[in-house]
Amino acid sequence: MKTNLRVRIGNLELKNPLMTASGTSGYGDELGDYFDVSTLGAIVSKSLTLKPKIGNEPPRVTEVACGMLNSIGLANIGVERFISEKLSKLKGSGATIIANIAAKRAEDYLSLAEMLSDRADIQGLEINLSCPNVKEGGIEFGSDPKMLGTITRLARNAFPRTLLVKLTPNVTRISELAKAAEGEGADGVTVANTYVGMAIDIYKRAPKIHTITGGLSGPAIKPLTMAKVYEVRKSVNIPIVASGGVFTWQDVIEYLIAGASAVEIGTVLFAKPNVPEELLIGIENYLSSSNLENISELIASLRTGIDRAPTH
Amino acid sequence: MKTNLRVRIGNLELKNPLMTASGTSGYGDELGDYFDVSTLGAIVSKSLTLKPKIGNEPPRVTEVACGMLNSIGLANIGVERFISEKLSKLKGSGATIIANIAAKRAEDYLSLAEMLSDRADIQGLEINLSCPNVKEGGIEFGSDPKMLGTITRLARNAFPRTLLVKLTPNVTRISELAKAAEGEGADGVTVANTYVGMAIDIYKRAPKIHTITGGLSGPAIKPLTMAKVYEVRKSVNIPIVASGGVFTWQDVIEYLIAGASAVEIGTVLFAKPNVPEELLIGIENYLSSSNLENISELIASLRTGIDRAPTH
Amino acid sequence: MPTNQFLESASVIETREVAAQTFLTEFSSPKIAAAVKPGQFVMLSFPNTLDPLLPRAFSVCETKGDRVILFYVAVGKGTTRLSKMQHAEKVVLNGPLGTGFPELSRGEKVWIAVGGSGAAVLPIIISAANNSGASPTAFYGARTKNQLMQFNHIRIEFATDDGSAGFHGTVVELLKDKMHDSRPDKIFACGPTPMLASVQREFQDKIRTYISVETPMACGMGLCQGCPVKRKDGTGYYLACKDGPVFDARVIELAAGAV
Amino acid sequence: MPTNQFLESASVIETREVAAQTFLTEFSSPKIAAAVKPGQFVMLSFPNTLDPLLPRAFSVCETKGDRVILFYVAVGKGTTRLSKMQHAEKVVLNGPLGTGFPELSRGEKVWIAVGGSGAAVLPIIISAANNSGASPTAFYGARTKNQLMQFNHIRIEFATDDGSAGFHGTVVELLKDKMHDSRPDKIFACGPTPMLASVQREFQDKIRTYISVETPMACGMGLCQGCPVKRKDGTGYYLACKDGPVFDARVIELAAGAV
Ligand SMILES: Cc1cc2nc3c(=O)[nH]c(=O)nc-3n(C[C@H](O)[C@H](O)[C@H](O)COP(=O)(O)OP(=O)(O)OC[C@H]3O[C@@H](n4cnc5c(N)ncnc54)[C@H](O)[C@@H]3O)c2cc1C
Ligand SMILES: Cc1cc2nc3c(=O)[nH]c(=O)nc-3n(C[C@H](O)[C@H](O)[C@H](O)COP(=O)(O)OP(=O)(O)OC[C@H]3O[C@@H](n4cnc5c(N)ncnc54)[C@H](O)[C@@H]3O)c2cc1C
Ligand SMILES: Cc1cc2nc3c(=O)[nH]c(=O)nc-3n(C[C@H](O)[C@H](O)[C@H](O)COP(=O)(O)O)c2cc1C
Ligand SMILES: Cc1cc2nc3c(=O)[nH]c(=O)nc-3n(C[C@H](O)[C@H](O)[C@H](O)COP(=O)(O)O)c2cc1C
Ligand code: FES
Ligand code: FES
Repeated sequence: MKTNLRVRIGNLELKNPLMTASGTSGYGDELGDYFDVSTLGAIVSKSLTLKPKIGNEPPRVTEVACGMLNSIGLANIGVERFISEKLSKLKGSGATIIANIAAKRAEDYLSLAEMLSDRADIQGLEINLSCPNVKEGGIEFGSDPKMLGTITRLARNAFPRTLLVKLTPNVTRISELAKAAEGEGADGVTVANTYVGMAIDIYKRAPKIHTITGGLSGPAIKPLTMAKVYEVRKSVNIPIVASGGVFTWQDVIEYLIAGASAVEIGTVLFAKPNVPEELLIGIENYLSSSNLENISELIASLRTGIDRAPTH
Repeated sequence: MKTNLRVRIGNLELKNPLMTASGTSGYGDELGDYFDVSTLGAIVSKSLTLKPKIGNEPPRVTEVACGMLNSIGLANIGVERFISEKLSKLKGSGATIIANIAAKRAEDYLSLAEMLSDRADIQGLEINLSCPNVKEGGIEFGSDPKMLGTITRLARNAFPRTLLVKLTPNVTRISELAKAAEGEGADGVTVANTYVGMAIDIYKRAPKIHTITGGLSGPAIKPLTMAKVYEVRKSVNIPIVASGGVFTWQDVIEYLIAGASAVEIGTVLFAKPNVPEELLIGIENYLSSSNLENISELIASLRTGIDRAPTH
Repeated sequence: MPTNQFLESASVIETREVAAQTFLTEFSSPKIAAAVKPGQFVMLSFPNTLDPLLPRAFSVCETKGDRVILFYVAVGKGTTRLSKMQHAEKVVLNGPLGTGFPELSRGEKVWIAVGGSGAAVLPIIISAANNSGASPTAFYGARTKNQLMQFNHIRIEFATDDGSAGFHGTVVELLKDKMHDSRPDKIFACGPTPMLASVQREFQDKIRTYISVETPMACGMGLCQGCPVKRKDGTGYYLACKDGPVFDARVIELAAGAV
Repeated sequence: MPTNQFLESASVIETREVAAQTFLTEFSSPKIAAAVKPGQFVMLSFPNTLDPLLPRAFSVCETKGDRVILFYVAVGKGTTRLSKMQHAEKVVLNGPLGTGFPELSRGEKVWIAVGGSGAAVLPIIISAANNSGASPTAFYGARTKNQLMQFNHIRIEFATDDGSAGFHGTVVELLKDKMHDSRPDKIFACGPTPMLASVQREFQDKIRTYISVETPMACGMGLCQGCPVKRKDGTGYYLACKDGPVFDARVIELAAGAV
């Protein structure tokens, strides 16, 4: 049986639901050494800022149980060098490209969206409002539905193609953020960025990450983000891109069932840069052995059956 | 070198910072088969309600990466049977006893606190406002500083000995809850309960936990709760009891450095019911090899040195 | 406090594949070996790793002197890992746990029906039954022949869904078939939930029937309240790990395909 | 796209303990063995477990035909686990990665100073140096004798802090001592950060000095930006995994005990 893996987010049709997660695949250059990046649904760039950023002081990464903490500080080459140095090579590899942007002022999001709107080879824009590492450019915008709405509107007006808003999970009710994004015209929401976490070197009695706290990613966060995808699915109608702890094809299927239309893979690439190959095979096998021709039949197909509210 | 492990929370002096976490050691009966429970700082009971509760339908537990989800639904024998059937046996074992209580109405917290205040062998009360499984009795009270304050005040007026308020981590800013508890006279805050999580059986396309979402515990949450302990430490002056993912003595030390005065151990007991023995040895060895005579020197001793805020 | 539960660091003696994806592992675990009764189980955990995190439940299959033998089907990461453990590697065993099958008395006729990983309980029941002078008969069902295993010295009547070995049909059909000629005093059953439900339905009103249930467990010792089994009288739940895993078939309601 | 980086499932041939807590493991890993240059590294990950989760960085110590040999000190869970792996068990190696030591030309005199796990790079540098007709001398420092290992066929001058073997003092003091008699064209150094800092301080202005740094790494291949090394010119950071791990000592600032 031939299965159809195509999914649509706004006007963009992805050949399959696998995307890379921003900041975990650079600008796509290196992954080409390990597999054919044109087989992905899309590649999402490292968060781009107006000016290049050198990023935070080391240490920037540390391993914790089933996850890692990072505080990169948005180190990136800036939007201009991305366009001039990286884009055409990436395009040449056949990849579908989504640019992720971050800024510390609302008007900078607008400038970034405008600069990228001219480049038709940038098929989507993902707004990072949720990076927990960078005070003003991250958590502050992303945890306030109003600010999030404002920036979504600015980007929406400037960028004609697919617009994703990436949400922070470090809030009481993520669905309120999702509704704000939907209300201002986002084509989809990415659920979610990393969780604020911390680890201490008990011999130095010092934080293991220079900025004291960092963002937790990896399998540890999968159940948390799964619950958030499910929460958001019940409150908005636009597609959800899930991001958090995908390591196996089973994880991809789990997110689709919970309500995601596509899935970003991040931390797993560090250990298995060619993982998309095995994920795609796994997804296809699962669909055919479940007699599903179309991946859309799987999306949000959770059977909750009877009323499962607590009984007390 | 003889080290002093004593810590104080309100008027209660614990012989060391190790407590069991509510709901992970029953009423203390079973643990006695594996080690001497009088060696613990304290035993915290399963959450007690006014009437017995049968709890949620199965499945109630499932394993996830470095953690587990549970949705027990506060199954417990009720406060009266706890007092009549369990208390004297527990007391006989030499344990220091803290009763954990939960309810779905504010006035029930008051009744529970009153019933337990008469029993001097209950040396502390921990208020569970944060169980994510039970709609009204859990997350609703616990995520609203006002409701939390009201209940803290009721319990404070009724219960003369040590009063702990256990916070939910499923909020944007846990320190606001901690401040509310402190403001109404809590002797300490427990940081924190479990995180809302979800897992799906991809073959049945059904939730792995009957109530769809459950509470995530275990090592997966340790970096998250560590960051919250650190956040709370900066905003209140009362002692913090850390609860989340402690598996090794290193984890205990890490929480103390981050700012906790005591630490609850939960999920680890399922795999290693005698783990307190090795934790105590590890803590003592660490202290003596660090030339610390008194465990209080360790508490909140994180060296953050230079300004570690993100650089841009 | 006197206790008959132990937390033992047990070293692997050997592992053998005995049927499709099915293994026997022998451990040195003297305290548990001495104390365990038929139908009781151990919680097995892997030291020095967080993956898997929680202990896994296994019925004790057999004891030999100081040794505890487990019989299991490699279905997930714990059992797969176990099946690859080499001589002298260590696990931690917590047990014996739970309430097992009732003791048998001299002359009592017991039929033991097992399926899948439930076959684990056969050897230990048979040897206890023989010791007490009872008269056990073993029935063992599977989908197909290569999932079955022959335990040493035990006469077993097999049943396969596809007829590739023994009786052509389910183990419950085999029991019903045998009932035409004779009738046991008790039935013990251990296996997948649908099989247990069928045993319960067919025999609970006629013969004293005991079934050993499997529910997800986090602790195995009553700490977590994670293993409820519905009481038939509607008053709530038993705990599989303390009140069970073996129950009189008349007192519980099996989950309707829910787990 | 042509590539000279490979992701290979590599099976363990054997592991030997060669000094205190120090091991050599030999893998079958033909593609990496054929491509690796001195100072380059591999990222090693354990399949089928989430603990450890991230790959670990190891300099390639030596190659023998199809084989890649790693030399490491068991300091944490990854290295401890590796040290217990048995013949035929598999890991995944990603490499060769990074920018290694510069190629040497005929007749060039190079002094190689190593300490701790940095000794890993000795054999591969020496054999490349010999192949190109350069003239290498090896210096190896440790706190005490039982932390040192003797690599086959390599003449090494040892230094120990406690004087229990070779020169009594640090490897840097030993180098300074030797400088009275002779002077190399280049210095290569690999070891703990304080040792590298001392090498940098003493020699960077006199001799072309190359140091191989260790920073925490998540990916090892430029994906994560997790491995910054401060540029001396104040314009930001290099990435240890792509621009390094080997750097001209003059261009970087070593973390002041921060890591
Ligand atoms: C009292 C008791 C005794 C048991 N005795 C045996 C025995 O003797 N031999 C044997 O092979 N198995 C036995 N089991 C089942 C065994 O515990 C599970 O198969 C085992 O936990 C699976 O672990 P895993 O890591 O390999 O699988 P996982 O990776 O954890 O899961 C694999 C699959 O098994 C399911 N599963 C996990 N745990 C359980 C569980 N406790 N019950 C039912 N399904 C589960 C999961 O949902 C999943 O579908 C027993 C279970 C109980 C409760
Ligand atoms: C380019 C490079 C080459 C290396 N080559 C070798 C080698 O040939 N032989 C060898 O023995 N080691 C080498 N290392 C160091 C090695 O990667 C770490 O010792 C290893 O990651 C520790 O893993 P673990 O799981 O055993 O320790 P963990 O449990 O992860 O940590 C143990 C301790 O080591 C520290 N640590 C962890 N990772 C690193 C790291 N990357 N750098 C410094 N400290 C770390 C931790 O903070 C902790 O204190 C190299 C590192 C790099 C970056
Ligand atoms: C090292 C690292 C760098 C990251 N950088 C960014 C970033 O620049 N912009 C962004 O939106 N998300 C960033 N993220 C978050 C990831 O895109 C992803 O949402 C998150 O890691 C959860 O997915 P995972 O568990 O699959 O890694 C980063 C994550 C990691 C681990
Ligand atoms: C099975 C289970 C039951 C729990 N029941 C309760 C409870 O009744 N009351 C409560 O306040 N917390 C309860 N908790 C939360 C724990 O007390 C603890 O705060 C949490 O599990 C985090 O710690 P851990 O990671 O060490 O388990 C429960 C946790 C588990 C795993
Ligand atoms: S498994 Fe924990 S109470 Fe039964
Ligand atoms: S380790 Fe990831 S970029 Fe260097």
